[in-house]
Amino acid sequence: MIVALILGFALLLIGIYGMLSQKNLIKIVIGFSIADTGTHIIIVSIGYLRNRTAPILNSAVDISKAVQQVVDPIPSALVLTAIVIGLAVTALMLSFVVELYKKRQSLSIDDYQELKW
Amino acid sequence: MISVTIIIVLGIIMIVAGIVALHLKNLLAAIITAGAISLLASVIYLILGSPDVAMTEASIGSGLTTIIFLYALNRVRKENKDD
Amino acid sequence: MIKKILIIFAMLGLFIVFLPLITNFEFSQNLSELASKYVRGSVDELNSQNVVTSVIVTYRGLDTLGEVTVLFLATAGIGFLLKKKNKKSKKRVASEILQTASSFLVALIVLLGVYIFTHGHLTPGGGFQGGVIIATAFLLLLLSDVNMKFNHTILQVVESFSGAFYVVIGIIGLVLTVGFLNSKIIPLGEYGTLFSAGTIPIIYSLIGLKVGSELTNILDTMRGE
Amino acid sequence: MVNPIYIIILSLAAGFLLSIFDKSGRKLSLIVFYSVLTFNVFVIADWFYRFTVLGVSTLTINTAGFSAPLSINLQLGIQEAFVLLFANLTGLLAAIYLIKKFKESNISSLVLYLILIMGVNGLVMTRDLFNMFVFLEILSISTFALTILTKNKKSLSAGFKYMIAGGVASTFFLLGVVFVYYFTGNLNLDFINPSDFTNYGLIAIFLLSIAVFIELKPFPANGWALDVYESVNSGITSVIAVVNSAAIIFVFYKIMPLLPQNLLNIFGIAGVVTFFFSNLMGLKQTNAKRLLGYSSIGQMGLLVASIIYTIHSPNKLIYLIVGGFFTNHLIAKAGLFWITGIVKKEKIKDWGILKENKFLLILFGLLLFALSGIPPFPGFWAKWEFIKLLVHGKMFFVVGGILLGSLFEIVFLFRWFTIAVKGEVPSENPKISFEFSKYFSTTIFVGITLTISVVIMKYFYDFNWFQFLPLIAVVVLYFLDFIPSKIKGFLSLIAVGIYGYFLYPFESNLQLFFGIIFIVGSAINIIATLNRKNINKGFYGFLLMMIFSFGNLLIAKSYLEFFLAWEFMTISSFVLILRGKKAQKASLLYIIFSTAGAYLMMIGFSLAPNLTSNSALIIAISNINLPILVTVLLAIGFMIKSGSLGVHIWLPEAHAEAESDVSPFISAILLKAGVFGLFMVGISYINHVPAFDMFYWIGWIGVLTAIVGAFLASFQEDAKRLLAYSSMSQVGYIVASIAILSHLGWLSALYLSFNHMMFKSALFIAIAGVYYRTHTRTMYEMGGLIKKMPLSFISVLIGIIAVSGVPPLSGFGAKWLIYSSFIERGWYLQAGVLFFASAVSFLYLYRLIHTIFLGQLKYEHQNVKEAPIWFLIPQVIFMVGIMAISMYPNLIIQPLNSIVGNYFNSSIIVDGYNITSSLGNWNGNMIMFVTMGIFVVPLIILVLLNGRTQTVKQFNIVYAAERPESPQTTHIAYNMFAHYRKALGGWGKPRIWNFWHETNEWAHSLSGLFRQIYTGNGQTYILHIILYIVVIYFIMGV
Amino acid sequence: MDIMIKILYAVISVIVATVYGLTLGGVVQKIYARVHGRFGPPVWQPFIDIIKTHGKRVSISHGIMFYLGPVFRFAGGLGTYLFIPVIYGSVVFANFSMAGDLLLVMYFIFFGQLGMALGAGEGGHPYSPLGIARGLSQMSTFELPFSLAVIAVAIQYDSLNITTIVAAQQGSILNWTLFTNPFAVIAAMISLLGMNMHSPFSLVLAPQEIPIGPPVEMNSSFLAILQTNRGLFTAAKLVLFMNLFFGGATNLLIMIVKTFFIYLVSVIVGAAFPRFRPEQSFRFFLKWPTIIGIISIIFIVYF
Repeated sequence: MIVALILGFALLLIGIYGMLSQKNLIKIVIGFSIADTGTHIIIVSIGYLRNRTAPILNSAVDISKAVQQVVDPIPSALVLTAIVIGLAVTALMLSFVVELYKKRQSLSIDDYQELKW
Repeated sequence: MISVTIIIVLGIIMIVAGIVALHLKNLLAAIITAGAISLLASVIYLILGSPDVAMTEASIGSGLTTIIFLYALNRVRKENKDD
Repeated sequence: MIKKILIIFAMLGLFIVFLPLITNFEFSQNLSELASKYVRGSVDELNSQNVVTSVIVTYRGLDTLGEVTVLFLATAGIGFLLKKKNKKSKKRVASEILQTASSFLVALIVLLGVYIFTHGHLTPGGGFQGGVIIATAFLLLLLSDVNMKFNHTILQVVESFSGAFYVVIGIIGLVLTVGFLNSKIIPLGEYGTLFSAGTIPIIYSLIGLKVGSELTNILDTMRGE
Repeated sequence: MVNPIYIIILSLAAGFLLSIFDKSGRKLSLIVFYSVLTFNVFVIADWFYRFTVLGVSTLTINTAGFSAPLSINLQLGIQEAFVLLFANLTGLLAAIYLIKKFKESNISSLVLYLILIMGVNGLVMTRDLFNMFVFLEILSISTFALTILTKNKKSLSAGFKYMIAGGVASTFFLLGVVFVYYFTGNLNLDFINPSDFTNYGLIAIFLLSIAVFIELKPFPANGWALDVYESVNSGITSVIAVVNSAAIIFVFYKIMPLLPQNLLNIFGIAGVVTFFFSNLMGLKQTNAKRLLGYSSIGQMGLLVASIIYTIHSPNKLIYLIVGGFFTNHLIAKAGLFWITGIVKKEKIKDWGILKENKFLLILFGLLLFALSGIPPFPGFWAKWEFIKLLVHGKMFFVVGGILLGSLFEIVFLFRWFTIAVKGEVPSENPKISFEFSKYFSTTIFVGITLTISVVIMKYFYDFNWFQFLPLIAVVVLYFLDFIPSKIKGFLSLIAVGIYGYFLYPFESNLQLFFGIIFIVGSAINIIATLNRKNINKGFYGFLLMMIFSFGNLLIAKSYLEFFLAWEFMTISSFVLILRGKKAQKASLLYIIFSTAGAYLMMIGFSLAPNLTSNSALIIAISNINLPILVTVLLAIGFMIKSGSLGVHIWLPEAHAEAESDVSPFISAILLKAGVFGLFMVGISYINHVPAFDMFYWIGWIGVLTAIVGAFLASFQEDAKRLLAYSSMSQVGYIVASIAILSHLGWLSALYLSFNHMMFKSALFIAIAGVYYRTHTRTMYEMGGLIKKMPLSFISVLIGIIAVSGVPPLSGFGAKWLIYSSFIERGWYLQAGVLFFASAVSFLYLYRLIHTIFLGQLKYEHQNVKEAPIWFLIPQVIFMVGIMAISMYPNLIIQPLNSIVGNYFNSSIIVDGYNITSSLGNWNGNMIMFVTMGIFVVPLIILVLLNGRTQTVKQFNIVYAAERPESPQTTHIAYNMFAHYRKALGGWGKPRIWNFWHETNEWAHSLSGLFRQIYTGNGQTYILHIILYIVVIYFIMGV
Repeated sequence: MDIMIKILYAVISVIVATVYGLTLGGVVQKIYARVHGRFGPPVWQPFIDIIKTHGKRVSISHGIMFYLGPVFRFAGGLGTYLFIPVIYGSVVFANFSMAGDLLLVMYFIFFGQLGMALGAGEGGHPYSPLGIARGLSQMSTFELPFSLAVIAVAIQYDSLNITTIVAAQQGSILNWTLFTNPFAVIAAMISLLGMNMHSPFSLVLAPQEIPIGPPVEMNSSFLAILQTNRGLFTAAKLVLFMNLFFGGATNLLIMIVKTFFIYLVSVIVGAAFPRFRPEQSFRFFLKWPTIIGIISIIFIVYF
């Protein structure tokens, strides 16, 4: 499903663009999250095979021919992990944002440049 | 073919939503919009034959993440109000 | 200004990097050899309907253990970062109806969560999804009662022991010298039923509990006081 | 034998349960925590032992009851075990270091830390790409969270930058992983066939590798890392810099087989670029931890480059190079970060505090030396072999980048070191608090690095104890340091004697000759050091180290042995110079120039053909046809050491600022090491004369050194500085004479070397005595001391007569030989310039003796006494030596004639005391007697005729218009040759000094310019990363 | 016995040279006076001076080095002279020239200067070091052209042995270095002006600036020795120049004639030019004579 792939890359680029262009810390995290979603869509679409069903071998699928009937389970498995990890990272980032805001009362990334050179 | 059309429609909505989310001044709205992207993504996963992923994305990607975002925003605002 | 131009360059560049991946993309017609083995093995060796679950819990069990760990780390990290403040906030009382309704709902939602993670090997979903749903239940409680306090000890015990048991199940495999996280250490059961697929349902249940408690913890911490 | 997967299991279980344990008290959780970390170390150590000693084969661990690629498998081989051993050990020691923090802090910190270490173990062992991603995330998230172990604004913002950078990198890694799966249908490294990546399939591998590479902090996409290093708690920083980096570099190593060659090349260059630029930017850094950050990033670049460029080498070499860089960087960096945590001074300029704490200073010094790649530390061997490898591969740009980068590193590291040793103690918080745990970890690491050094020397190179001797000397004397200085001095004297005895049977007389200069000269000079009072910690250790390395130079049998001795010599002399009161800048200059020279020599030796015989290098080299490039490089290296014009600016500083009894060693003996080296180059050169007559130019440099040195000496106000420039000038003569490459020329060079050793030792010791009594080196502050220190005066008198070349003393012999050889060779203009230099030398010689000993005695010196006996003894010995060879020049000319006869046909005829060259003759003995006669006769006449002479007191100046009041106004000494300087006009400008000064300024400006890219803005850092990825992609050009 | 005869000859040689040198000084004083339009002192005035100064009642020493300074100085003069073969072919005037070559002589010149400088230094008078500083500086500058000239000579005759050099110039006046290597001679003669410290290079003794210069504190016998030396040393230098550049001498008369004219050159120049400032003097020597010296070497090597 090439459309999904394109969509995934588009979201990835939008997310990265958001990270690069937005000054607001929360928006940067939003950008990261969008990019993450994009990546996940890319992964899932890689695993897709035309006209096949989900890799759940219940009565709807002929078990002996399952290999010809289901989509690739591996990307799905990977994405599952990736989503959870994405959540973890996003949550941690947000807690950093909260703490940063506590210290300086600003959400602009430009205000956190005391370390340089 | 139907699925492709759905994906295209959803995709366009998602991309627009993505751009909008980044440009909204209102953070609350931005977070909700970003959450919507995830929600739509889970529909796409369903179409792509990955119900597991769809469930996960719906619950974690759009649900929990959005809530955490909102909590974070809430804390920031509270911090602001306190001072 | 220079930065803007550079950003545009960067984006253009990335676009060019990715472009060949899209333009040359071809969907394969058949499953890869590895995937085929998984599909077959899920039925033949693990007795699990949901291939994704088989892959996640057994074949790539180490990943999943890591995944749980990541979530655990995030919980710990957030807890470490956002230390509780003992500041009293303005009390806001939610309506009684909402509170009662939510208590009722919580039980239902938790039940749903449990269903999802125990049936991970049969239907879509599993420990993570179930865990999230459990956490949602507690979220409901948090939302309905702002002053709600969780018993952290219980949360912690659930979290810790579910994690530890997960590891212990893994070790059993090692002790029986069939390999870490082997799910065939108990009988595989009858295909398509709840008690099948070896330790997969057990592990998924533990994951569900762990994830549920962890996420609840995260939510509680993020909510702040 | 414990399955290493238990490391993961146990850490996880403990991690999960730790918060429960904590309910019953922190003690229990701490016990669990440290036990698990210790368990990890032991498991891996056990495996490492099995792999290395017992030769057990690589262990593969399958999970889930399936074998790879179906399930994820782990692998533990010798490489994994090596990396993990150090990672776990560092993890444990860092945890011990942080024990106080862990006691106080939230339990989460322990959990995070434990799982971080687990993540590293998993990351290193796993063979599955996606599993790698998971472990990478475990590692990253725990690290992110731990960055705020000490929570402040800085660490928070650094942590955030780190997170978003890490997030971007892992996104790319993930993309890479899935596309690898897409192209190969596999995720297991062992089952991925690199040839599956056709054309755009390479993008998958590109994404994968670039993500790992970004994690390795390449320049310029590494601003986030620097911020982390600067702001995060030292204990955690050490983990990030060392443990994390070790794991990630190993990931890179694991995926390397997948990478196409051109990408590898790009990464190799990028590594070198990183190394170069981070060290360049380190130049301007004033924050200690950020400085270490720069160094750390640089070292990672070097490590990457070394992995890439050694890939096709034999295993042993890879272990030595990569392993050497790896352990060196790891240990030194961790230790240094820990020390920054102990010292708690952000700014480098406040590090003078360290000298209050000798033990910590030693640790600091050792780690710093290790980091700078100084022998015997592993980095040295790695660098030596690596440069050799690169040179053989003709990768000269890479070599240049690495060595220049190393030089920058030397500059800032040693600047730091000199500040620590000599800097001012900051007024606030002038005490370093003591925490046993912190010291413990650091000490263990220093111990380990020393052990590894010994292992390398013993097992990789098979050096014998003689080569170890300089080190042994330091160690032994370190343990004897409680003994009073005098006794140590005597012991050292005995030690040098025994050393000389064992050294003695030389293979050639040239070695014997230099042996006498090095060993006997040193021994006599040691007598002067016996004047030291109290304990003098460390002095004799490094003195012996220096003397033994001189000796080892003579008997070195290979390039490496020679270079090793050379480096030992440099280091020991550096430390000795640094002991001087204000020697901070001087020693820094010295080490910078020496290192630059050493690097040139390193390249030179790498390019040199293999030795064919098993003789000492100085002999073996005669059969070796050194390419012209090698000759040039080696010659420059040696000329830097001998202070030739252009690279001499270290020389006056070092001589002047060293302690006054150290200066004679530097001038009289250390400079001769360079001379010895030049002889070595010359010996090869004369047997294999190349097309390009390089020694002609060396000759000119020597000549110009002589004249410029003489002029510079004439304009000094500081006695030791004057003598230093005089040494420079004299060594210029020697260098020029060597460059003649004729019998007479080498004869003169050797003769003058010997002479110079004697008279310059005597002069420096005499000045040392004067300084000891008057506490000043500024000559115009002295005067009239002849009445107070007559013996010193005589010594200086004889010394300056010998220097000036006035007959009848031995100096004339040198002059005679030199001019004869120059004219004979046809170097007429050079001879003219030398004549001029020789005439100018009278200026400074007279100035020296006049302003100190003659003229008006200062009031404050009315009560000074003669120099102490310990200063007088060596002077007397040298006086006797000078007089002996003046009167009986055959004593020295005969043996020298036979030495040089080995290389050239003799061109002089020695008949009795008469020495005849093709141009003229010289009869030292007769001159002596005639001179004595014509001196004594008028003296007797005068005494007889002038019996009524009365000696008057000071200020009774008969023919002055007024009776002078103060010695200050009467003693003409300040700026004595002002009119000469005026006459020289524009020629008198310190152009060379200016040149180096400008070079320095430029380097620092560049440093300042480049580091502007680190704006501190996290977003900019992300932009850097993205642009870096794009640029590398385009360079790779799929 | 051989050595005793040698010493005897040396003593004779020295006495002759000293007397000649002092007389020459007197003559030059006379010439100076006449040029200036005065009558001038008698030519034997130097001898009178020596005796007079020696006879001074007060003799003051500032220390051992001060005491030895004049001795050094005189020994330097003696040595310089004694290492030069004065008259070609003469046994009496061969001195100790077999002990060394031209280089020895050149370096022995420094012996006396250094010793004198040391003695004067101990005197403690500010003029002494001032004068010495000037003297040493100037010496270093005129040594450069002189050494270039010497090198040119050494190249020309392929020897540094003075006797050999003289021998090579025998036969015809055209064999003199003056004609075979004129540039070297010019350079050396300019150097000689500096060596003799006549105006315009009289920096050291510079009467109006630092009266007398280094020997300012020297009195009685010390001064007498210095005055004696002045005669001997002048003679030595002139003989050296004569040997190197003007064909040497085969008998005493030729020597006297030649050296007189050599000396006259510097005297005439001295009478004609006022004194340089120190830096002018240094710069002068480092410029023209040096260039000429280099030309002389190029000339002799390539032509």
